[in-house]
Amino acid sequence: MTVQKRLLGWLADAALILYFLFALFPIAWMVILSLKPTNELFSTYFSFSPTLDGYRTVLGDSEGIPFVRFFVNSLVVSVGAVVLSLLVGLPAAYASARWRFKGSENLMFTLLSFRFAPELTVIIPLFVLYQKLGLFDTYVGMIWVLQLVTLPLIVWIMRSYFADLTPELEQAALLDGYTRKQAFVRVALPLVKPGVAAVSLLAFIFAWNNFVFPLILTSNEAQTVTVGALSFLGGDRPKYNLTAAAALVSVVPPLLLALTIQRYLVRGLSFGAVKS
Amino acid sequence: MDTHVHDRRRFLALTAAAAATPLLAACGAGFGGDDSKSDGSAADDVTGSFDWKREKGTTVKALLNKHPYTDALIADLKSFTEKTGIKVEYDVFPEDNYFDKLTVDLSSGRASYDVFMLGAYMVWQYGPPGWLEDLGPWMRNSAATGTEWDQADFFPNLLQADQWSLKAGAPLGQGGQYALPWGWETNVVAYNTDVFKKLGLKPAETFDELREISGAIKEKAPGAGFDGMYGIAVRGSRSWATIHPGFMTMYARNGLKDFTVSGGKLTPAMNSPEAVAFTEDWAGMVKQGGPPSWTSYTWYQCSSDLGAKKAGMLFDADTAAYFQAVKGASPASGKIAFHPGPKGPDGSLATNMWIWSLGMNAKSKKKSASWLFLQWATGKEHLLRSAITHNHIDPVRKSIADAAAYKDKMRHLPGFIETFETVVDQTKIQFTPQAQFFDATTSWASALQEIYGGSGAKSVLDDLAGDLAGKVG
Amino acid sequence: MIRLSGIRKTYGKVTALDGLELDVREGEFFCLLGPSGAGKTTTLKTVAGLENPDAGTVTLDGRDMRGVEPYDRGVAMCFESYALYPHKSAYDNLASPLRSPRHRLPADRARQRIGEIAELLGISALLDRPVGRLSNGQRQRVALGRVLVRPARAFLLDEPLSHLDAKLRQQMRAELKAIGAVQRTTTLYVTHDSVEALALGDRIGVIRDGRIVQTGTREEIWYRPYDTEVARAFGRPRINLLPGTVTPDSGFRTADGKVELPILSAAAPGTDVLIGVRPRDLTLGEGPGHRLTGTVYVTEVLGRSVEVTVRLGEQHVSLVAPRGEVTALRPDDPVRLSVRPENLLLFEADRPERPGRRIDHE
Amino acid sequence: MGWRLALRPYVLIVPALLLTCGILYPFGLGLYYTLFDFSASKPQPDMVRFENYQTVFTQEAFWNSAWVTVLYAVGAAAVETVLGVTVALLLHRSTIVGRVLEKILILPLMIAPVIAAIIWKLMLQPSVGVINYLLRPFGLGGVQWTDTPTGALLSSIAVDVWVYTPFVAILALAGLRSLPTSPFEAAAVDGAGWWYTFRRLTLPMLWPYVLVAVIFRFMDSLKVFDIIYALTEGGPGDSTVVLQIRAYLEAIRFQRYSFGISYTIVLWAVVYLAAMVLVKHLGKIQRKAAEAK
Repeated sequence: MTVQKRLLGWLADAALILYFLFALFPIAWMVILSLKPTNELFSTYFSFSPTLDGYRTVLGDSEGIPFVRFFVNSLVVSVGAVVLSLLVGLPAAYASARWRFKGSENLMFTLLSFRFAPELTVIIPLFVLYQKLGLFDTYVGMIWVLQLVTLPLIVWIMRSYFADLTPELEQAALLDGYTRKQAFVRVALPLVKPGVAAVSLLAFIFAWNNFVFPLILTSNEAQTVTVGALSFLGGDRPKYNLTAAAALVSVVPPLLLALTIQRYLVRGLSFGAVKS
Repeated sequence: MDTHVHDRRRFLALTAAAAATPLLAACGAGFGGDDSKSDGSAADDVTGSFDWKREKGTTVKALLNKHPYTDALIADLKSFTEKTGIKVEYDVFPEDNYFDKLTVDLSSGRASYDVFMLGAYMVWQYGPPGWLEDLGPWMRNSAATGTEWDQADFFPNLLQADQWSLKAGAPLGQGGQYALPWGWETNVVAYNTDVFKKLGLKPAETFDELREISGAIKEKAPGAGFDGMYGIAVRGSRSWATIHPGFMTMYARNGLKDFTVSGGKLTPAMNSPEAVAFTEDWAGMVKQGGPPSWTSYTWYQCSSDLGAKKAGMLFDADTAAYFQAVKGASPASGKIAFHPGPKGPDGSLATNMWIWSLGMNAKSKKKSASWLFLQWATGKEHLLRSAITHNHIDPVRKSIADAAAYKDKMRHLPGFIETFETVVDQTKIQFTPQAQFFDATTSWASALQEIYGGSGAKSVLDDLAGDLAGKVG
Repeated sequence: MIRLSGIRKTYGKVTALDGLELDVREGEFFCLLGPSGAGKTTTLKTVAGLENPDAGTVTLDGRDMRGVEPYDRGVAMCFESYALYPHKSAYDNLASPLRSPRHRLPADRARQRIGEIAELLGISALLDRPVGRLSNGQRQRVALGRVLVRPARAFLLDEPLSHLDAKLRQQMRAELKAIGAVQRTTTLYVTHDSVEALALGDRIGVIRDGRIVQTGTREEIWYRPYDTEVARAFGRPRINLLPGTVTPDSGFRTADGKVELPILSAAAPGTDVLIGVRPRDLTLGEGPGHRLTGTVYVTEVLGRSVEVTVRLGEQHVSLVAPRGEVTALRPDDPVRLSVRPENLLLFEADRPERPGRRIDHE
Repeated sequence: MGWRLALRPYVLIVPALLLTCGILYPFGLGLYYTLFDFSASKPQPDMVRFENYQTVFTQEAFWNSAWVTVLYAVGAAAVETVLGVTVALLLHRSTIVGRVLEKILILPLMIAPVIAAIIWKLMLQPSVGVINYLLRPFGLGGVQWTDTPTGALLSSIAVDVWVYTPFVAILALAGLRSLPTSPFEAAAVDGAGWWYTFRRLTLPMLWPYVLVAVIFRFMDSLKVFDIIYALTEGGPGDSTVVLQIRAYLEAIRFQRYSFGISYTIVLWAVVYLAAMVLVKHLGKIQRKAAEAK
């Protein structure tokens, strides 16, 4: 390796570190905020008397905000939304990738366009509807509305995934004597596993972080962490330390999920995301 | 709808057919005039002698904003349930989004919440569509209201602030009582005593002095050991909430009006020559002595800057300063004093205010129980307890403002009680009531930002007035 | 027995099969030969039920297969891509049919059966490997094994040898033909390689543009090709085709008059024709039949024999001669050639829309 | 039995369709609302047909918002694309540093955008924010990040970039990892320079992957709400009032429901059209990339 090349390598690493400074600094700052007592929030920058009180307050459901319940709600609602989208979206993605049936292109595109529809279009009608149907502030209601977030993503990406998978594998299974359903479950599905894992993670994160839907469509029963974390800002003083602590606590599930499927994440998106 | 419209609708066949029912239901139930006004108040159904236990076993749902008053209320709910046998279920939402939540909820015409917190300005928005229960009949019905509630004990201007005849431009204090004052904030100047002492300053008595002092602090304080300190913190974000505290107070003290009313017609007055001059001065004050990045300033930034010793003064709600001033709350604790703020040219201390009020959903099916709750929450017993053991300050009741225990509690804050007592009688809603309040004040805030950014005050305010004339008039 | 009649299949604007007729007899090894894009794979998949024809009928053993699912047709297919399950081991790939509801065997019998097949194909040592770690040849054997491991009414083999190197291909060709099951079972074998077709096929079908052009034994195809394309498809070096016209005395003459040959076929004088002669039917030097003279253009050694290209006027012809006979030849040396009249094939001249058809003997 | 075969894809897609209808229904309802003058001050709405849309299109505010929205979306998508691809390229070298950092690449995506914006707002507050504090030694302690129209827009884009660059980077990295190696080996043998390899090989083959990310990001930032709402609320002046903010103010804060929803419908139409164009383009690019391989 020439000196010049090595130097370039270092430069590249330095550039990378620079980006990650930008990417990680706010998170580091959130950690610092979360460890600060409320009265030192603005008085100092890096020297303070660290305390876990912030976390205690958040997890101890004091301040009148049942954050632990919101946390459980978020889990139920996000997992539920992703699972439902997978159950419904995988067959749809598969069908539209395997059969060029009438209107499939338009159908898929319309489905995708929901992903990009402004939430405000539906929020008022949906509120009225939910009140009528008794879905307001329920898990079912949230899981339903989060389909707007998760379903198009899953269908769109998984569809390209299935399209990239040669149909001959399932055809081989058919000739081996398996039914179409068995061919899908035993052959196609295991092969797209990395894609399913990666896209589920993304869908989970987007569902988990959604703000407007839970804000308007839930109250105490089904409220989620994002709205919950913001609640700490109100009151006598803006308690950024509690908001930061709550936000960091709510990063834990997606983070754990991401670490579990780390080995699939990049690979999983590698051929899925492309073909339209 | 006529047949022509029907034809027109056919092309929408699918959505329309599916959609029609809920929409009409929503309109009918949410905004229908006929069902709410037909025959008197539900308060008339309450007869006999007053009884706290009348609605035993009922559950009332409350929507609450995250606030110290709320904390005090929640802490005391047990005693309400003990007293009445009524259970209270509540949802608490963050302040930034509280009114979005409430607005959507009320507009749906559903009674998901029986009672909720609101400000006096919200009465102007929620009242006309008929979402708010007129509490007058309840207050006047001795079978529904116990004598100890003592209506006369409220500061009259507060009670009046929640009364309105639902007609744009009609003065407050007439018509229905659409909410009850519960806790409030008057807008005054709080200042850092350290920096005032060090620089030899005295609280401003006129607006010119205020501007001068603001500039002086920003210029001199950083050199005098107050790192990064500027003169005066006032709100500046592009929000209706920017207008009502310091700005509207000073505006009113200068004898200025937002609208002029004649013959039931509202004319925007923010572009009167005097208003233009004042607005220019205000923007100039912010530029010379205000916070950096002022256009992002909400009360979070304003109050935390005062607490962090970055702001020499705060012209905002007295409570915002109070929560930074109490012991151990911030680096500036113990160094914050209160002052009524500059007087107008004619010596006016007209002050604008924010009232956290409690209202009742007109669609509530548990009005009697809800009224008991409102009565208790605005009653002497609870308010005194929460003023003393919690932080329910700026009492809406004279008896509490005068209570020795309360005064003792507030005494350590220099000037707090004096300031309160000075301005309380001149504090009222300084805006002209009208349903487009939020649109008007949001545009107003945007106009302020533009002027601050260097646009000519006259043309910006003329545009604003022109725009609002169409919407409000 | 496989019969396809009037099969049409289009994908959008592309016609894959255009009224295809095909008849594979019971127990026969039938080779379907054609260039890529001719519709070979579509034909196989139509038989297997993986593609539904737009029109026409597929009959297996006399039964109409319309609406019969692939798993109910009882055919086994080896895909050109092998279509091995990449997430499974070689053993599991072989076991896949035997675990299916259709062909299930008890585990011990399945193991025994897989053992036999692996033995037969020489892959016993590879069974535990994931298919990703097998060479192309090994994968091909596994794919074949998956076909053979289960009972089948017919085998459908799609270019199974095409991805193998030449030596392996030759070896596999021999092995394939030797496998008992293949000998007994109706087999439809698709290839683009005429040598493979000639070596393996009991009968050969030539497919082009979604239609069968010619069906026949290898002799029929070789000696009576339907048209110039079929003639060109078989035999390496390729058949020599010389353009010319039919003379009034029923002869053949090239434009420059350097080549004149008698013809046995009836063709109107003046017709533009191509005369075909396979390189191995041209003899160097004096021999029986007609003689031609020319000069050596180039020689190219093909192992024990040599391909000699000879210039006949403006035309070139190739011939194959034993190496010993041509060692002395240098470019531009004059040579004599001879050809037997019965080895001459007469074709219509190629036209833009279709290759020239063979003009039959009288 | 032929019809059963033809029907199969529909059968598989029916659950998704049903669910889509469940989603479609409130959309239809929203669309229907826009034909009325439904607002808090108009309790009994009348059908006004397309009057709301007429008003939208004749308002100067709409065109201002549309312009700001496009600026924001183009800016955010462009920066995220360039930065994301750069980061992916740097990570793709798989140095020790890169391998460690790759594991935490996704972190910013996990912070809810609204919270990210609040934290950024705090960090950018010149009086007590940590960024101005850290920049003080460089003489930049007094920068008022969000105080000018340009500054506010750039700051909002910066937060968007912070949250979503990992999304682009992950997709781009996935793309890089799936590129065939042989063309690169060939180029290396030919002694092609870094820049040539990048321009002629990496970029064309990577582009489809990146474009998917760009489409998602561009579409998503056209309907930005959380970040701007929490950071600038649309100010100063009207400089960051993107369409969704305007729609929010109209529909929820000012309670002109029909009118506010009309804004979102127009926005949706714009996004739909933009997506259609981009997806068509994507198809073309993919075909080209497939040929390149």
